[in-house]
Amino acid sequence: MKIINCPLNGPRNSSEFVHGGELREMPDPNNCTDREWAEYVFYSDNQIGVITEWWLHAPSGYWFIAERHTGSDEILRTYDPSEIFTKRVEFSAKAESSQSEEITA
Amino acid sequence: MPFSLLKYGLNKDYPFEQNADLPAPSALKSHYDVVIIGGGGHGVATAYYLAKYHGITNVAVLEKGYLGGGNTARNTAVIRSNYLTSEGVKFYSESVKLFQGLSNEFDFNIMYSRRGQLTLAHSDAAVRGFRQRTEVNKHFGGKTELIDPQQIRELVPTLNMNPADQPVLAGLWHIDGATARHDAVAWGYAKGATQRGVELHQLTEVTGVTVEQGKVTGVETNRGKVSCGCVVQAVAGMSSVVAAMAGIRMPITTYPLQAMVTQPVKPFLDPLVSSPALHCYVQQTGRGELVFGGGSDPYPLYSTRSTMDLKESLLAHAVELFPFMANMRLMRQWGGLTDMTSDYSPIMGLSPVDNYYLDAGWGTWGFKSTPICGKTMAELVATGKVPELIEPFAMSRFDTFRQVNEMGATAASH
Amino acid sequence: MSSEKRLKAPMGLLIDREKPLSFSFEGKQYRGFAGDSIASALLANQQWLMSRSFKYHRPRAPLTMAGQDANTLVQLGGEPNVLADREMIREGISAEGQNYNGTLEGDKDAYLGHFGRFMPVGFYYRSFFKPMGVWDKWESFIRDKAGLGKLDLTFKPEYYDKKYLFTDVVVIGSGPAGLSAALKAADAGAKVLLVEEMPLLGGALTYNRFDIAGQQADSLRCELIDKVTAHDNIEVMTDTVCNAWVTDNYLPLIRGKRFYKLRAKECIVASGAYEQHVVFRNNDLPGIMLCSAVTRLMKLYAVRPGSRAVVLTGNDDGYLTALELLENGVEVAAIVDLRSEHPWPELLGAVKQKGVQVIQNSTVYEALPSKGNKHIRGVDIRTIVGEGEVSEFSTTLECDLLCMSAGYMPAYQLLCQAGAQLSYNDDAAEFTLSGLPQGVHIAGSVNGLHTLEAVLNDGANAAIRALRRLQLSDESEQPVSCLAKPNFSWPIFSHPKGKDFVDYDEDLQAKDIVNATRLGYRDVQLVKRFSTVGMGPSQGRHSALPTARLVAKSTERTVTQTGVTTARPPFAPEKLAHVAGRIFDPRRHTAMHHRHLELGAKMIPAGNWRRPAFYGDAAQRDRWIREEAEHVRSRVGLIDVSTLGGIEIRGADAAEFMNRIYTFAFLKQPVGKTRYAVLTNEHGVVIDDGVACRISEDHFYVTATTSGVERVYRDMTKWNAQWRLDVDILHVTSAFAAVNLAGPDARKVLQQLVDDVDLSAEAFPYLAYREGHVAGIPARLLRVGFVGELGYEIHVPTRYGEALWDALMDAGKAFDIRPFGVETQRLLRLEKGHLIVSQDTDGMSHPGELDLTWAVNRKKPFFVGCRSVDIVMAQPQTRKLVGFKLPLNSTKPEEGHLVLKGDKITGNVTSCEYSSASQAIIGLAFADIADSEPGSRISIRVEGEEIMADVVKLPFYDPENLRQEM
Amino acid sequence: MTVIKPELFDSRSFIYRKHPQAEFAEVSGAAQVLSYADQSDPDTALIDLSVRPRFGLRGPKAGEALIAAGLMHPEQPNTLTVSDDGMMVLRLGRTEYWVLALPNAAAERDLDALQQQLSGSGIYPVYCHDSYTWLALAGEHLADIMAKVCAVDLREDSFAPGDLVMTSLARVGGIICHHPMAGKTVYSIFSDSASAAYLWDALLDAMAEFEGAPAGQNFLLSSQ
Ligand SMILES: Cc1cc2nc3c(=O)[nH]c(=O)nc-3n(C[C@H](O)[C@H](O)[C@H](O)COP(=O)(O)OP(=O)(O)OC[C@H]3O[C@@H](n4cnc5c(N)ncnc54)[C@H](O)[C@@H]3O)c2cc1C
Ligand SMILES: NC(=O)c1ccc[n+]([C@@H]2O[C@H](COP(=O)([O-])OP(=O)(O)OC[C@H]3O[C@@H](n4cnc5c(N)ncnc54)[C@H](O)[C@@H]3O)[C@@H](O)[C@H]2O)c1
Ligand SMILES: Cc1cc2nc3c(=O)[nH]c(=O)nc-3n(C[C@H](O)[C@H](O)[C@H](O)COP(=O)(O)O)c2cc1C
Ligand SMILES: [Zn+2]
Repeated sequence: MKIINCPLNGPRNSSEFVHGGELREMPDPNNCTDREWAEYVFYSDNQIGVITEWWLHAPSGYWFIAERHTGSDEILRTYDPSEIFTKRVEFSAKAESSQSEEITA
Repeated sequence: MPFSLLKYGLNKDYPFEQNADLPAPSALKSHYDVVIIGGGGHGVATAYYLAKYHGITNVAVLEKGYLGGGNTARNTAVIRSNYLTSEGVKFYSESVKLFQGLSNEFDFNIMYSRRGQLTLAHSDAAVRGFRQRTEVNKHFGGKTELIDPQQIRELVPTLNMNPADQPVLAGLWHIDGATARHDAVAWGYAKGATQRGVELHQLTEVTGVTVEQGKVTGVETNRGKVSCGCVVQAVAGMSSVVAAMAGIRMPITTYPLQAMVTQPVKPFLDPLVSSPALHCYVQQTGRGELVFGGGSDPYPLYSTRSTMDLKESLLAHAVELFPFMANMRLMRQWGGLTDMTSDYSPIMGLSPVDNYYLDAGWGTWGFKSTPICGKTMAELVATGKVPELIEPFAMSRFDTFRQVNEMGATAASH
Repeated sequence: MSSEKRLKAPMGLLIDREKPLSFSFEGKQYRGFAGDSIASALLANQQWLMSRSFKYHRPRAPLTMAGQDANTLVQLGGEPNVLADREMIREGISAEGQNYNGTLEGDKDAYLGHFGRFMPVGFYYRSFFKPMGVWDKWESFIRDKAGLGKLDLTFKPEYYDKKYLFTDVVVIGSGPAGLSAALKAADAGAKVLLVEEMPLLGGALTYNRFDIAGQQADSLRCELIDKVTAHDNIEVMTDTVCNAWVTDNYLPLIRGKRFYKLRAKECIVASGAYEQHVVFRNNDLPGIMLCSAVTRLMKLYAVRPGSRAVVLTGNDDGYLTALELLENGVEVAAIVDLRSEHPWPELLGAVKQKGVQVIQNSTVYEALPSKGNKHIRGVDIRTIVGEGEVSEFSTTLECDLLCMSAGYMPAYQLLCQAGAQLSYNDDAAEFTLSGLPQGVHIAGSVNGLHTLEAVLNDGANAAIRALRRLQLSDESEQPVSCLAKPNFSWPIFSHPKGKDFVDYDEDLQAKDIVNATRLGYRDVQLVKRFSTVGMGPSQGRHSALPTARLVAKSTERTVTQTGVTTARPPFAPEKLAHVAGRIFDPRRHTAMHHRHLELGAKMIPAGNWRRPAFYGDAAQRDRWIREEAEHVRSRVGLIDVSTLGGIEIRGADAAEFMNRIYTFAFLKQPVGKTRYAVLTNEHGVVIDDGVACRISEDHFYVTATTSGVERVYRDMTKWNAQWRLDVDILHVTSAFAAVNLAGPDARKVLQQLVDDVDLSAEAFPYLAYREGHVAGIPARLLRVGFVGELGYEIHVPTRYGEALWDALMDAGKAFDIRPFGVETQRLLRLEKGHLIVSQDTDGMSHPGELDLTWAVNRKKPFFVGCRSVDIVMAQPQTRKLVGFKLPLNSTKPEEGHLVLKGDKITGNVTSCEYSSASQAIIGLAFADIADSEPGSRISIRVEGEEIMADVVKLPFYDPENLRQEM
Repeated sequence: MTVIKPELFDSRSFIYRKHPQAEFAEVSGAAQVLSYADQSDPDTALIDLSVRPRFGLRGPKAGEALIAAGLMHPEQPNTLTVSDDGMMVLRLGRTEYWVLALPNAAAERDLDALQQQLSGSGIYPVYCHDSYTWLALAGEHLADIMAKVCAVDLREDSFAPGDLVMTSLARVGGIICHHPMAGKTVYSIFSDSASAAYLWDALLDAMAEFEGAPAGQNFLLSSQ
C-alpha cells in the first residue's frame, strides 16, 4: 500500500486518507456562463501527468494538498493548503443584488 | 461429440491458416473512411456492424496493444439489464438480446451463459431501490423479481443470510443475468469484421488527431499518419487522453477497478451473486474458478497495478457472504482503467468536433453493452443520425444538467 | 512399504525419524515422519499418483517437490487444492486425489486423454453451439467436468488474524544470496528480516549439490546459518512466504494462520530460480521430475526416488544430480545431455568413473508409460539434429525415474510486481530482470547468476545498495561475473502424437501454443487467453519460458519481443482465510443501547450504528409501529436520536460560514432559535438536511443525517481550507446523546425534571433553543416538530445519556410514556409530510422538485451549489415530489413502485405507510409535474395492478401545525 | 459504606458493563475501576479510564492560554507532556490541546475550574470527555499487540515516550499516546466513544496471545 506523507502527521498508509478531488478554480458563480459553470462542475482534464489535489487525513481531520503523478502514482510533494489559499475568499454579490431578506419558516 | 470436433480431430493439418480467426498483420493504408481508435470489444463491434449492416468496410481499427487487451480482457463479464432508468433499461435490454445470438452469428462460441444474477439488499433503502428496479425492468419486458429471504435461501443455499451482521432483507433476482467468455466477444467481432474487409491493426497507437476547421481529417500513429473521413473513439480508460488529442475535454475521471480469481474447484454456484453493501460480487466460471469483483479504487489513477487493501476488504466480505470460501485459494488479481462519469451512464454520440464520435464513459459496466453500443455507433457513423436509443447519452447532457442517473444501479454490481 | 526404506542421515534434513506419524490417502493408511510433506511420505511408500490433470485426467505425480506445480494438488478433508509437496503430514489426517470420476487409480474420465486430438486448442470456441440453443445443454455437461477439488460447503472458518511488521531491510529468500545479503546488511547495523518460504534456511544449499565431493553445500549452509541465527540484527521467519510486492515495499507475509503486512525501508529479493522442464512426449508421467525435485526428495526427506534413473539435462547440474543419485543407491542408466559441447571435464570424469553412460547432443523424445500411464518405464532417446528436431534412430532405455533440467527461469514474480521488466538474453538463452524501482534490490540466481561465488557476492552487493540508501554505508559494490550457462536454448521436442506438455496445469502441448498463433492469436497475451497457458494454479512458473520461445519462433520475432505475460499477485495461491484475516467491522452504540435491548427493541443497522426500529418482535412489526405512533399522537413517546450527526461551527465568521454552506439564509438567524438547514452539492442536488441552532452570535450547533454527517463535516472543513473564514468546525456526533420526547404530554414529563428553563409555550416556543439541566444533567433543548407533536429534543453529554433516558422513562411513567423506534418515526414524519433525504430524494433531486424552494435563499451571494440550482430551476421542471392518499382498503403501494402516465414512467413511490391518524394510506412519490397539484390523480402500479391515488396537499396530519406548536 | 457501582452516578463509562466484577472508586462523579477482583496483575493490562477528568480546547489562542495558565505545553504538534502532579497535556495537530488527569493526578486539581479559566475568544472547547473513550494499554508487548490492530510503527524506536499519533485502529479513528507510568510502558488510547465496546473487545482479542487481561487504574500506580 502506498505511503502518503501527511504534512501534519508524517508518512502513513494511504488507507488513512480520503481523496478530495483535483483542485479546481471555481468561476465566479454569479457572473460566468452556464457552460463555464458546467465545465467546472462536471468536466475534468483527467490527463496523465502531475495533478494538484486534495487529501484528507481522516483520523486527524486535516486537509492538505498533494502533487501527484496520475501515471506513476508518485507523490512529488504535499503541503498545507495555506500555501495556496493565502487569504479569505469573498463572493461577489449577485447582479440584481437586493441584499437578502430573511425568510421565516 | 459435436461434429465440429470430429472435423478437427481427423484432420492432420488443423488449424488451416486461411481459416485463422484473425488475419496476419498488414501495412497501414494512407486513408480509411472510418478510423476506430481502440481495439476493445466496443471498437471491433462498431467495425463489425459498419461492415455487416452498412457495407462500410474501408475501416481500420487501431489498437495500441493487443486485441481486446484493455478492459475487455479484464472485466468480470457480468451481463444484465436490471438498471434503474428507463433510458438505461431500454438500452441494456437490447444488448442482452443481441448477446444471445452472437455465437451463431459469429460461428464462434462466446459461451454465453444465462445464470441469473442475485443482488442482495441489506437495508430498507436497498429494498426500495430494488423494488424500483424490478418495476422498471418489468415495464420494459425484462425478467426481474424482488425475492424474499426464503426464496434466496432456496436459490443459493450456501449463502450466509447475516453477513457481517447485515441481514439479507431481500434480493433482486434478475433472471436474464448472464456471463460470457469476455475475450471471445472481442475475438468474435474481430473475426467477423476482418472477414468482411475491416483492417485490425494491433500494436498501433494513436498519438495525435488532426482537426481542421472543426472537423477531424486524420490521425497520427506510431506507424505514421492516416487520413480518414471520420473517427470513432472507443478507448475506455484512456477516453480523456485521446479526446484531448482532438481538443475535447470530457466529463470523465479515470479510476482503476480490480478483480480477482481463485483456483478452480468443482462447480457449486450457478447464479451470479452480488452484495453492493459489502462491495463484493462473485461468480463461478465455466472452468470452476471464482471470479470476484468489488468497488473501484478510491482515487483516480492510470495504473493497472493490484493493491492489497482492496483485496483484503473484498475477500473479507466474500468470506462473510460464503464462510466456507475461506478454504479457497486466490490465484490472481488484476486491474483495469475505468472511465467514470458522474451519473454512471455512458457517453455516446456526437462530440464538439465534426465527424468525431465518442464512445466512452463505460466505467465499470460497459462489457455488457458491447453489442448494442457497436450497433448503434455504427448506425450513427453510417447515417450521421443519432439513434434514438443512445440520444439520452449524449455528452451535451452535462451542459444542460440532464444526467441519466444510474448511480444506485451500478455500484459494485457492474 | 514402510519407512526403513528411507536413506540414512544426513539425508532427510526435514524429517524427524523419532516421530513417526500415520495418515491416509485415498482411504489407505500410510506412515511417515514428522517433517514429511504429504508427497514425500507418499513417495516414500511408492505412492506416486496424486491427482488427475485438469483437462485430460492424466495421472500426475510431483514435478518440483517445492509447491511450484499443480500436479500435487490434493483434497485435504473439506479443503481443496492443497499442495501435497508443501503441506506437512499431521497425525491422522486424510487426503485424497482430485479431479477424477470414480477412483483416482481407475478414473473413468481418463478416456478424455484419448480424445485429445478432438480437443485442439480453443476447441470450445469452435463447437457446441450449433444449432442455436444446443450450447445450453452442452454447457452443463462441460461445467460438470470443470474444476479441480471439491469445497466443503459446510466448512466454518477458523480464527486467522493479521499483524503489521516493520524493518529496515527485508531479504526474501534464504539461499546463499539471501544469507549473504542479510549478513552484510546486518553487519552494517541495519535491522534485517529474513523471510524464507521453506521450513529450513539455505535455499539451494539445503538440497543442491554444488561440487563433485558433495561437501560444499552443507558446510557453507552451516557456516552461514550459524552466523545468521546468532546475529542480533537479524530476525528470521521461516515457513513464511512473501506473497506479493506492493507499492512502497509493502509486503504480505503468510505464516501459519497469520497474514503479516510488512513495511520495509529496503527490500532485497533473493528468490532464486525455477528449474525448467524439457518438453517431449509424455513428459508428465509419474516418475518424471526436475533434478532439483529429486535432490530435494533425497536430501530433505531421505526418500530414494527410484531404482534406475535417466538424467536429461542441458547443464552441468544434471551431472551433479547423477552423482547424488549414485551416492544414494540409485542406478543411473544414462545422462542424456542436450548439449553437444562437453561439460566441466572433472565432472564428466567423475560420472564416467562411476560407470555412467553419457549421451550428448541427444534428448528424450518420448517417455514410455507403464499401463494406464501410471509411471514411466523407459525412455526413447534420439540425437538432436536441429532446433527441436531429432533423428529417426532411437535408443530405448528402461528406467523408473527421469530427472530433467533444461535450465532456469528467474523467480521473477515479486520483482515484476515491483515494476521490473524481463528481457531475453539470446546468448544465455535466459530471461533477465532490469528496471527495478528505488528501494528494491535483486540478488543471486534470480539475477541470472549461477555459481556459488557469484551468488554470494551478488547478495553482498544488493546489501550494499540498500545500505547506501539507508546511509549506513558508503562502500561500493564488488564486480561479479559468472560464466556458467545452465540454459539450453531449445529444450522443446514436439511430437506428432502430442502429449508433449508445455503447461502441466492446463494440459497444453507444444502444438497448442503454435496453433494458437496460427489461428491469429499471435501476441503472447492472446496466446495465453486463447489457450489458457499460464492461467492455472502455478501461473506459468514452468510454461512461461517455453511458451515465449514457441511463440517467438512461430511468429518470427525475438523472445524479448514476445515477452511473457504479466506477473500478478499473489506469488503463490493464498487462502481467502488469510487475506480476509480477522475481520474488523466497527459497531457504534449509543449511550442508551442497552436500555433498548432490555426493552426488547428490534435493532436495525444504520451505517455502523444499530438503532431500534420499534420495540417488540419483528413478526408483529405493523402492530408495534401503529401502537407506538398512536401513543406519540395521544400521549408521549421517547426516541433515541443520538445517532443524528452533530457539528459545531464557532468563531466570528460562524454565521457567514453557515450562510455559504447551507441553502437558507443564516446571517440574521436569532440567537436561541433553530432553523431548518438544507445542503446541496455542487451539482445542485439536495444531499443532506438538519437543524441549525444558534447558541450565540458566533456559535451554531447543526445536526445532520446519521449517514450523511461524515461527508458534511468533510465538505465543510474542505471548503474552509479554501475560504479561510474565521471559524472552527468540530464534529460532535459522539459527544452528545440525544432523545426526542414527543407527544401532547411531553411538556408535563419534562417539567418534572427541569427547573432552570421556563418550559411554557410563551417562554420556550416552537423552534426555540434553550440550555439548562434535565434531572441535573446539563442539556441542550430544542423545540422541534419532526413528528408533528409537541416535542423536545434533548441533547446531553454522552456519558450522561443512559441516566437521561432513565430519568425520562421514570418521569414519564405517570403519563404512560412509551419508547418508539425509527420506523415509527418514519411514519410520524410522513404524516407531517417531512421528507427524508435519500429516501425521498435521489441523486438528481434539486430543491425545486422537492418543494424546498422556501428553504433556499437565492439572493445571497453564494452557497454551495447555488449556480447549479439556478441553472436547473431555470429549466422547465419535469417531476415533483407529491403527497398522495389512498383509502385504507386499497392495495398498498410499496416504496419503489412506479408512477406511470400512460406508457411512460414518470416517477416512483418514495414513502408509503398506513396512517391511523389520517385513516388512509399515505405516501410521497415523484410524479409528472403536470400531475403535481393537489386534486390531480396519479397512477401507481402495484404488482401489475394500476391504482389511482389522489395527490393531496401536505402535510397529511394537522395542517395548521397546531399540535407541534402547543 | 455503600459499594460503589457505575449506575449510582449519572455520568458513566461507555463500557461500564464490561467490568461486572471490578472494584470501583468515585472519580469526579463517576465510578472508576480500581482493580479487578481476585486477580493478580497481568503482564499486560487494558484499563478503562473513560470517566477520568479531561477537557479539550482548540483555536488560534488555545496554546497561549495554556501557557498563561502555567500548564506544561507540548512544543511540537502531535506530542504530549506529563507534569509531576499527573496532568497530561496532549497537543493534537497545531492548535488543539487536551488536558487530562492521570490516575496519579494530585487529587485536588480541579479541571472544571481550569477549563473555565481557559476560555475566551479564539479558544473553543472540545468535548473529548464525551466524544472519546479513554483506554490505557499498559505493561509488556504493547507494540506487538498494537501491531495487530494498527498500521503505525509503535515500537519504542519510532514511538518514544511523549509521542502521540492520530491514526486508525481496528478500523476506527483514534489517538495513541505513549506516556510511561510507574516504570511501565503505557499507551493511552482515545477513540470514538460510540465504538468503545467494539474497541475494548478488539484489543482484548489482540492481547489474548500475550495473556493480557483487563485491569483497573491501580495497575498504573503500582510499580512492579
Ligand atoms: C475489473 C473490471 C471489471 C469489470 N466488470 C464488468 C462487468 O462485469 N460487466 C460489464 O458490463 N462491464 C464490466 N467492466 C467494464 C468493461 O470492462 C468496460 O466498460 C468495457 O470492456 C469497455 O470496452 P471498450 O471496448 O470500450 O474498452 P477496452 O476494452 O478497454 O478497449 C479500449 C482499447 O483502446 C486501446 N487504446 C487506448 N488508447 C489508445 C490509443 N491512443 N491508440 C490506440 N488504441 C488505444 C486500449 O489499448 C484498449 O484495448 C469491468 C471493468 C473492469 C476493469
Ligand atoms: N533453484 C534451483 O532449482 C537451483 C538448482 C540448482 C542450483 N541452484 C543454484 O543455487 C544457487 C541459488 O542461490 P540463490 O540464493 O539465488 O537461490 P536459492 O534458490 O538458493 O534461494 C532462494 C530461496 O528463496 C525462497 N523464496 C523464493 N521466493 C520466496 C518468497 N516469495 N517468499 C519466501 N521465500 C521465497 C526459496 O524458498 C528459496 O529458498 C545458485 O548458485 C544456483 O545456480 C539453484
Ligand atoms: C472473467 C475472468 C476470468 C479469469 N480467469 C483467470 C484464470 O483462470 N487464471 C488466470 O491466470 N487468470 C485469469 N484471469 C485474469 C487474466 O489472467 C488477466 O490477469 C487479466 O485479463 C488482466 O490482464 P493482465 O494481468 O495481463 O494485466 C481472468 C480474468 C477474467 C476477466
Ligand atoms: Zn461502445
